[in-house]
Amino acid sequence: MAEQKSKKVKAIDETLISHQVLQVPFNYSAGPVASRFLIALRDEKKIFGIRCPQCKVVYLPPRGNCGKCLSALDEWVELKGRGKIQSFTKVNYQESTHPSHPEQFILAVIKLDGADTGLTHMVGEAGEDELEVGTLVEPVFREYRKGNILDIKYFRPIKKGRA
Amino acid sequence: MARKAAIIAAGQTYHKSKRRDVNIVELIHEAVKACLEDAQMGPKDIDAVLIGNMEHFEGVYNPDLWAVDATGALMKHALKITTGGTTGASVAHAGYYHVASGLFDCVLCIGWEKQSDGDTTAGLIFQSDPLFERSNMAGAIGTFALAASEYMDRFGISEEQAAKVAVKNRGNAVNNPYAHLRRPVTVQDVLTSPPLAHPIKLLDMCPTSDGACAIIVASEEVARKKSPNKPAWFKALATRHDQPFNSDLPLLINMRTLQSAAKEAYKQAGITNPRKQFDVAEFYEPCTFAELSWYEALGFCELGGGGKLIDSGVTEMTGELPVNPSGGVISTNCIGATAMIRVAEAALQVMGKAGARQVDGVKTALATGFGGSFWTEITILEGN
Amino acid sequence: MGEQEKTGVELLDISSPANFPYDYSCGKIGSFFFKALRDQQKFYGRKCSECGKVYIPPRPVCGPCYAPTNEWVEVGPQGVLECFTVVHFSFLDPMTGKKRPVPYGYGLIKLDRADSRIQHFLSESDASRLKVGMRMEAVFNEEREGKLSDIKWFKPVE
Amino acid sequence: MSNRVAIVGTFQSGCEREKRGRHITELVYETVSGLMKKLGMEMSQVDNIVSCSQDFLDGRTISNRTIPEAEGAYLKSEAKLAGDGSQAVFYGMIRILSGKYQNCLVLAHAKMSEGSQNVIANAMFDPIYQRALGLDEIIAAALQARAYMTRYKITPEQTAEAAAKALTSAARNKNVFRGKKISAKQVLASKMLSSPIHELEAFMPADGACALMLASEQQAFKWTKSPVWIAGAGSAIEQYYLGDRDLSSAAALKEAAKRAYKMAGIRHPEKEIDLVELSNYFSFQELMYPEALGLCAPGKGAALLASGKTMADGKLPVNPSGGVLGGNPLCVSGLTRVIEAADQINGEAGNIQVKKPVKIALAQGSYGPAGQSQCVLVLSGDAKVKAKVNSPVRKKGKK
Repeated sequence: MAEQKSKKVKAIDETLISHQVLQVPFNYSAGPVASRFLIALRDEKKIFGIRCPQCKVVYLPPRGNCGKCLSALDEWVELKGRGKIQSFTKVNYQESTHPSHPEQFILAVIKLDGADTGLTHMVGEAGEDELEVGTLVEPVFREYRKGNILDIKYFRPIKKGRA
Repeated sequence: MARKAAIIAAGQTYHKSKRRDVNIVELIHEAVKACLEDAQMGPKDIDAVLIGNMEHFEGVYNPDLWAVDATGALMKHALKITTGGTTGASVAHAGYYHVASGLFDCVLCIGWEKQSDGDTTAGLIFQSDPLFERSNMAGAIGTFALAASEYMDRFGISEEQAAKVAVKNRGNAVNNPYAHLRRPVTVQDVLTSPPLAHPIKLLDMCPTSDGACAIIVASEEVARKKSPNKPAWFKALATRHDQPFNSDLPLLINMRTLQSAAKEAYKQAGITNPRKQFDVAEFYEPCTFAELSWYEALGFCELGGGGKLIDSGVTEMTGELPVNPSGGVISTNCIGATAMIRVAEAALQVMGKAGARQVDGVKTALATGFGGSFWTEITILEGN
Repeated sequence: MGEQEKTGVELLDISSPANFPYDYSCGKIGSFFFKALRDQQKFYGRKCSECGKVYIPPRPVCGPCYAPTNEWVEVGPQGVLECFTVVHFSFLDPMTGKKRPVPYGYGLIKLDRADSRIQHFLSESDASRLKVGMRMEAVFNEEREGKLSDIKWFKPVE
Repeated sequence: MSNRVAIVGTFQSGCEREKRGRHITELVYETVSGLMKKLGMEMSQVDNIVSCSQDFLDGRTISNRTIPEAEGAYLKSEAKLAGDGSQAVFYGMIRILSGKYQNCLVLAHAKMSEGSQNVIANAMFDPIYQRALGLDEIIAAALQARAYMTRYKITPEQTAEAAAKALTSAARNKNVFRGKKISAKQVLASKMLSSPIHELEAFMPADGACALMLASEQQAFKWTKSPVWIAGAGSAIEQYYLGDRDLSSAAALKEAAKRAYKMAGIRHPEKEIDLVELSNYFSFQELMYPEALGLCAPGKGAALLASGKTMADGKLPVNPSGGVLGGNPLCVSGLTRVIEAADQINGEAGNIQVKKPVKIALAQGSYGPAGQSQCVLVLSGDAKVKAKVNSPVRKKGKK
């Protein structure tokens, strides 16, 4: 205990440093729109967008209102579950915030067919070299799904013969 | 003063301790939508969007960015101003400055908090000084308990007198459909409610609420030509900050910032007899004792006379100067929105739109904001 | 429940436990103060070069004068209890992620020769045994590491 | 009522990777008292204060609760703008134009060494759809960089050139710590953080503070012989979700610049502006942002850089200070751009002063994932600059 405590005050060049960690278990309401989207991921392995009745934009991820005209959104559009990479990056550093702390992982903005905006998610089963802007991808769902965004395990390139 | 500016519309959410039916941005949007509907305006009519909250309560860094769809700020001038409990008033004042500057005609101001997504007392402990206060302080409850002990000792204020503030405000909240706690209480209820931190009991203290509030501040031209509501003009505003530690401040609860800000704002608005000249006041009273001491700081009575003033009934709905017809903070407290709700409620009173909580014939209304280390934001609004 | 009926959707919560580490520098002035607590069990306040007010917690500048503080003045270890409370409600301490043990007393103590007050724990957690105006003195921990909690608490002077 | 607002004094106390030896109050006091001394101004003469900081960076809810004494806010009006320092200048200007104040102290401070930058930045992403993916500022910028570079066929060598220019320029700037004479090749040899962004192409967390004083037209000459006027100001915010945006262009910056130009009466920015200080948190932004500012055609940022025009001795110097890559913390970075631009106008930029005369300078700040929120200020040393304030947003025909 004493040892653990003493870690909390470090001295650097005669300056005392107080080490503290803010620990709060945040628990966010997803709200009805995101809940419906996540439930469809969880229960049906389906990805839904939501259409603005005025602007006609199909938003992914779905949200309660259109940012442009502020219309309430409730017209759900089932997306085909395939799309194109708009941009991607391979992350080469480690951070506690990264999903399951892999050493390297790829994130991409993916525009699914039928949606007008892109979803940011991971890309798996492919190296960075195999990807480019425009690569066709499809979602891979987790076996045990919990009703969160990681119910999509990642997107993977559609290989010939599998499309 | 430069250009005149007025509040022409206000909107707020229904408040409760946990709004699971909306996420953060949907909660904000509820207030924005209500406000735009009140103004009969669309997002195109708005020049700028100003917003604020306290970020550690929800653990979202720069939530203004996430909320951009919900606020209608897309491609607009948008600023985030966060000053603690005073945030809602700081944002409302920023709305005034924006319009008075001549650069903007119609500014949407938003304050919000979704406290149930996080932990309020933990967030407030995180607000205290990391080296000198954090290990021992116990949120706002602890701070006001310290302040109340000093106040009671100095002026002989009783717990019964403080309890009367809760009775009055909770009674008023019955008339406010937006209030979080709408069940009236008695002095006995307050005195026998569970002790939180001596001498503060559960019913002496504000709740923690999820909620949001939005107002539109507009130029004179917009206010006169486009507003469906009677404008509530900014007559005076004043802000005061203080030294960093609560322990620096002599006679904590009497708030030298409030006294100093009142002096400036009263001078600007020509207020010499606040009890007569104000028709209504909305206080940011986090606890019962605070309302009593702020009667004094605001010159409604002499120093130490807050207890007698509540006894006299002057600040009741039927009194000479009703304080907190909305039910005040003791009935609803969504921190980043709270100070703006005070301004919005004062504006509704001036507009004559306060429904069952309306005070007759309001011309001049006062709103206070509280935050940080006993900081103040005062707003005086006026009709016609 | 009511909300579910209202929205017609099973409402989900997304849990996201926060863990934000910080290393706060005590700076020159804070380090001097905490080292004196640790090594000498003494309190030092910082005196304003203009108005002469002695500040504790110590700081580089006096707000009202906007003048630098330029002198260390030994204050305490006794003082007067000016505000106090006993905390009964249980709450999450973000520094540990756990509930802070209650009840506990804390207060604002004006140390002798200081002009501002210091906030800290009190030995008493029974409000009836505390009174504004009481003389108090600091009780130090055996093991000290250079932080405010090197002071165990303030107890009434017998 | 003041029709225009001037910067009448600036002060930088210098940024470092870590200022472990200093408490935030010590840092802010050093900075603000330094400015006051330079101006010969008493704190009692300061009307009000706008500070810029972030609760998450400072590890304190209400980050401005630490500094009221150190910044002189005792019984004064202070407002904390929790965004970028450039916006704090904009807001300070607005407060003076409102007629309530004659001057405004604007400061920004951050000690990023005390927090964990990527953990904090991750909290900027919404907890429902994005946070669990591990996104942070570097990753968001990398996604933008790839989209931009793909669309305009920009090579890694070209963005590395921008980093090399920035770091080499920063070597002459005494207020930053990361400068060194370096080649594009060396930049490309640094660790890949998140492709295509290398370590030397990304900003580095830093500690620092800076401040400036704004004054009304009536009061400006009381404090300086050479006020720098804020001739134009504009800001805008774009979509939050990266997939909502066209990441290959900076739409919010384009809009912010349009507003600032309208207010300043600038029609041909590439000809009328003498110097630019922009917030290059990442190297590709030094290519992309001049396009949004109308200094070159879309996709031509790399060609502009290669032409030498934006070098310190070129016709349109961009970031002679090295910009954010030289080593500025968040919040402070945007205010530093404004200070650098103002100092260049007054010939007070020391050994990074450009040779050409600078009359009109542009400063840009941003915050948020992939530059979501943008602010542009146009500064002018010309006393005959348009005396009337045009609204940056009001539509024509609206009286």
